[in-house]
Amino acid sequence: MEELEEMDLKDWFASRQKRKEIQEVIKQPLTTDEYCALWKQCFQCRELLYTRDLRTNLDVCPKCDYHFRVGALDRIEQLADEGSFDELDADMRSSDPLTFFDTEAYVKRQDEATRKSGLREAVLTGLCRIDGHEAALGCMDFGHFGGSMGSVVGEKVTRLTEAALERNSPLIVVSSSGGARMQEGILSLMQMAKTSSALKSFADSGNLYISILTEPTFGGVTASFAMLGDFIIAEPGARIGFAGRRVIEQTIRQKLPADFQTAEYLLKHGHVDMVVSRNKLKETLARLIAFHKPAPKVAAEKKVSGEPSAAGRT
Amino acid sequence: MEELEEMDLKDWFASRQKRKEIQEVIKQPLTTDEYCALWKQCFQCRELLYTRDLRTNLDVCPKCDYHFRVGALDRIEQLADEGSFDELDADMRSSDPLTFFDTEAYVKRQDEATRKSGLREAVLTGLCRIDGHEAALGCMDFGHFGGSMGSVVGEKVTRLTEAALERNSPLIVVSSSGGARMQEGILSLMQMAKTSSALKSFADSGNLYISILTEPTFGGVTASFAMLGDFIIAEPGARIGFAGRRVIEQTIRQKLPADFQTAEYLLKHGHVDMVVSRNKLKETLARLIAFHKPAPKVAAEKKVSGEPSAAGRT
Amino acid sequence: MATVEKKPIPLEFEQPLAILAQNMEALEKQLSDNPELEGDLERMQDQYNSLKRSLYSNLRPIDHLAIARHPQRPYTRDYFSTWDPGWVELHGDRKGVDDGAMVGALLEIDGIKMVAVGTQKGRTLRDKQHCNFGMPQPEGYRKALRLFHHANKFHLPILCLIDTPGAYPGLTAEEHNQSQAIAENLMELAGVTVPVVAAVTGEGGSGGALAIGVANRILMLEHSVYSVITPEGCASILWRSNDKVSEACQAMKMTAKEILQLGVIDQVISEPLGGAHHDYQTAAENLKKAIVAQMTELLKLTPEQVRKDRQDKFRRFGSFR
Amino acid sequence: MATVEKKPIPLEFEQPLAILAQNMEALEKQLSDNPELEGDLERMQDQYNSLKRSLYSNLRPIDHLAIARHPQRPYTRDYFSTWDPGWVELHGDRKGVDDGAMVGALLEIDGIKMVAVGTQKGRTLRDKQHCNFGMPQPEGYRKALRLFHHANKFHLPILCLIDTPGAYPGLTAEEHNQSQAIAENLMELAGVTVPVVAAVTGEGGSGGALAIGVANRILMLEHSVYSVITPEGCASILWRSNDKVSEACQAMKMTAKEILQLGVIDQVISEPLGGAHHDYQTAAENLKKAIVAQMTELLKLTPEQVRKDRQDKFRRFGSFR
Ligand SMILES: [Zn+2]
Ligand SMILES: [Zn+2]
Repeated sequence: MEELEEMDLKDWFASRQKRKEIQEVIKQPLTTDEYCALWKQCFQCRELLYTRDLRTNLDVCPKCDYHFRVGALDRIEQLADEGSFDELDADMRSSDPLTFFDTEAYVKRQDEATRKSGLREAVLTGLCRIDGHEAALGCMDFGHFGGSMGSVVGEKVTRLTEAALERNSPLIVVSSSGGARMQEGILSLMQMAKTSSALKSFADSGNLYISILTEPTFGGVTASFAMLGDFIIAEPGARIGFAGRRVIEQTIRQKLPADFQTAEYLLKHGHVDMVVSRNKLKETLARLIAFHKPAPKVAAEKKVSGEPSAAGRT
Repeated sequence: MEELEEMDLKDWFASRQKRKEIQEVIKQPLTTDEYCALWKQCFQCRELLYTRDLRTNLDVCPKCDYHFRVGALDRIEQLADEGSFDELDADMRSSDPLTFFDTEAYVKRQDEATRKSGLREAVLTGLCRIDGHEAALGCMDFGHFGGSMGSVVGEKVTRLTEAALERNSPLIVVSSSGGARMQEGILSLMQMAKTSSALKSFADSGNLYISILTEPTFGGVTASFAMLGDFIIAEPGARIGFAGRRVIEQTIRQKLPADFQTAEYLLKHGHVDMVVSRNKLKETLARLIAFHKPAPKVAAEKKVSGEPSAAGRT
Repeated sequence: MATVEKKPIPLEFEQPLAILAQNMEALEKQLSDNPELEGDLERMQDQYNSLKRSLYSNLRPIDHLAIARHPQRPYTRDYFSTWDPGWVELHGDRKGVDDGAMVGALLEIDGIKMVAVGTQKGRTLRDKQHCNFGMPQPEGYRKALRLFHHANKFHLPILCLIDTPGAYPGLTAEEHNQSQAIAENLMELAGVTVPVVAAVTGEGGSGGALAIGVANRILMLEHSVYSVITPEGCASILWRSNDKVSEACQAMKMTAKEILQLGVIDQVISEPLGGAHHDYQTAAENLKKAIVAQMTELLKLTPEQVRKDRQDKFRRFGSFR
Repeated sequence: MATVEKKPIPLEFEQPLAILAQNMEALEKQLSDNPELEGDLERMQDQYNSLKRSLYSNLRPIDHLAIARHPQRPYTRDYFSTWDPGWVELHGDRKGVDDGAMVGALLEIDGIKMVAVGTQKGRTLRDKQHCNFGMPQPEGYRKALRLFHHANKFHLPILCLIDTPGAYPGLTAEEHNQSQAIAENLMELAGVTVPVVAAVTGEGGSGGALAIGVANRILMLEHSVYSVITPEGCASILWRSNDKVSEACQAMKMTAKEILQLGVIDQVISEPLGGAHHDYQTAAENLKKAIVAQMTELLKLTPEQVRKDRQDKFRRFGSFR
């Protein structure tokens, strides 16, 4: 996947489409690897699922509704209108401000992460349309470096927020993260403040921000931009929290409830507005965006009275 | 005390002062009634206290710090600089909007309340100075109709708030109330909204409001202006809450903690900024008012830089 | 409509009517065998109709209370789903609790988008427990407050449906500062710059009702009640007796008509004969029309005007000399 | 000062110094009987001084961590009461909790009135439990937020003292939405229009520290530390070992000097030799001078400028290509 770094996102989608078509044409006996690629077992109900069916169902188990993790590219495909996604800051990459080394150098770990995920960083950001509505969309990818937030994730989310503000577009961020990226030390921590500060200006502008929490979202991401949405939506079964389950168990020395930190638990405890199934997510976003859209100018002009702007929108 | 109704507040203070002087001159053997007037037993520690000493100690038991209830007139004397209190709306009285009758007519109960308390209504409001600082001061009196809030209490507190706003004075309200006055029905309830609405405008003006909760403060008063202070101060031992202890015990069918709804319990549960002893109350108010006073003009002019108003006050 | 409409359960004061209806039913069954009974049945029907008319046109305050509390009375969720079958529910105070007694929603009614909150009593036992019998905890009021701020931010008008015995008088409710939750709502709702319309659909119980009732326009359904304290509470304090609830109802002037006369509310919305539980659709339709009409008027005001209109309204309440 | 200053307890890396001091003390006792030992004592004193200098000028990151966590290190209440003996404490989140781990105050320092908050670790065991070892619950952050809004309303500058291992990782802390509490503080503190000065006085632990650290100027005491995760957490995740804490300290660059070099903070405040716990007065005085100087500068800005200054500062943080 080395060449992927030189490819832009649209090429990637195109080539994947091509690969899909080729797969459908060639019918030959399967190798074990191919068999494994074609079938996937549900983590929850253990059902054996045909990979293509699973994809068609947006990576949701049709039997038990288990929501598989979704990468940033697939997520964009699921949410953005076809061909509408225009990526921002595609080339931005981490540097190594601390020349960090644990059992391996940070730069080496970055390369590994890219090889594994096919992505340059743990978030993809861009402008797109959702059911025809313009929107600024950021999607995190847990598959890249555990979705951890370093300088690049912070900067890209901040720039996306600024881009949305500039265009008076709604902002939508799909989070999935293990937390801050330790390898960038204090600079990672500061990304929490940087993104939140940008969101303060965005909130003051009166534009709409919808945060979507997906399996898993923890630490510095939850404790900053992910919890600051005008609406906060969680995917079914997603685990979301500040501290990890094990850390808490070690601290309080008692067992936690089985559903602790699940989306449903959060809903019960008032943290999120709603839990929405993945196959309803796009239409829900579209509905919320439409609901909060200022009335078009023509409607305002149609008003009989010459009084200034109405306090409400019809 | 019938003639009291025709007296204004300053006359009352003056005549009391005279009475005090007379008492000190005449020394004769005491009747039982006189004896009872001279001595009072502490409700908490059972100590027998010399009434005059108790008064000098602001009606706080010198042995166990029990805070006796204080009427509105005494409270004003304790808090306002001598002779500075200028009463507002002294003549305002309840009407009887529902022609309410339970086992007795509301109008009759009003007369009884006045006979008992020597006051026209359950709150006295006015402008005064506190340690030299101008302030708008309202003091409720539990001794009048259980300190209940009807139209007059609501209107007087609202007008006091408006007067404070007009003068950019700090607003101080000492609450003591059993709740809304049932005999004025829905109009009593609306006083909660009326006072809170006035306080919203006051808050927007950036002026300081200090609410003081004293034994006892409950129901509609707690659930409106009494809980809306920039600072909320409670007197030691005062019982403060929304619902009464008995109602709650009947509802949840379990015993409540002994210190439930006391000032100290509220402090522990984060409802109030501080619990302040009565003999520190005036100096605390003065300190808070001084702390939040905008810097005098001269200080601002002394600034070297020609830049507009500083973000902070020195 | 989410709830199946069942045959209305008769209230105590409706017993004569219920007995008559039973008799008529019995008579009807005999009719095929005894056609001569037709005349009797017709007379009974006349008798029934006139009794019904006289009964419902001479309701005592306590009868209104009974209708307002009728277990089949339409609740907030029933209205929301009648008006906008695709309504979006919004949960939670963001700080630890999603109070079932307070429902939050995005609604679109006749093309008007709004943020709506409403107290919810619950229908089944389990449901009732989840909703705490319609008595919000402080967190319920804070959920409403969060949505008021949302509405204000996005210039969406606010609708509040009120049907609650009152704020919950419990241990943790007090610990979590029920008073502050109510007081803050009164203050913040006074200050929003979008139109607020409130409707008492059942019980308007004290500060717990008012906490979502600081509105530009306040409506009451014909048989709903609104009072400073529950009549039971009033009777036990003033009469020191649990038998005097009817007297307390009478004395407090808590019916829609009386409160309109006192100038506190703006409009009484008529209900189907016998009460909203006899015909959800009509009740919902009547209320909807009034809400839409009031909202439409208020939406013509500027943000400053709409806030001033609301604050001026409450500034006037009171009676003194 | 509220706390009595005791003889400093030596840290592990200070053991050679402590042994030398003990020997000197023993020698001193023999001095009256054996005056010829005077020369030995002088030599030992020289040795002690040079060891002390070399020890404290070559501290490893983990040594700074040990000093930052020293049980006798001055805490928030010590600083407040040194700077303003009549400081007024403000309690509570108004919603059910007064978190002992977060202290709120009105302070007047050198004539500058300010609202101050700070994490507090606690000195005695009982005190530590009350303060939850300096780890705030969500309600602690909400208390701070309430005071930030108070400061903003009354145009008072804000001071934040940071000394916390981090936000508390507990069951109810999660239930009450620790993430939201921190996130909201980050957002709201970014937006206030009054000057904000923060100082890390001991441990600056992760998001729990940053939640009161979005300031125009950030100071760190010489031996304090500030990190994205505790070094123990970092070691256990990256090295999968509890023995690698020193390596983690080193790798994360968490000392005041390193963080200054990374451009995240504005000033390192010197401490008395060996650490603030050797001399509270001097530590407090040094910190006070810096705070007053920074506040004085910031108070010259307009509200809009001071907010922009803060937002611009955080906008710049990050390293990418
Ligand atoms: Zn499955
Ligand atoms: Zn006593």
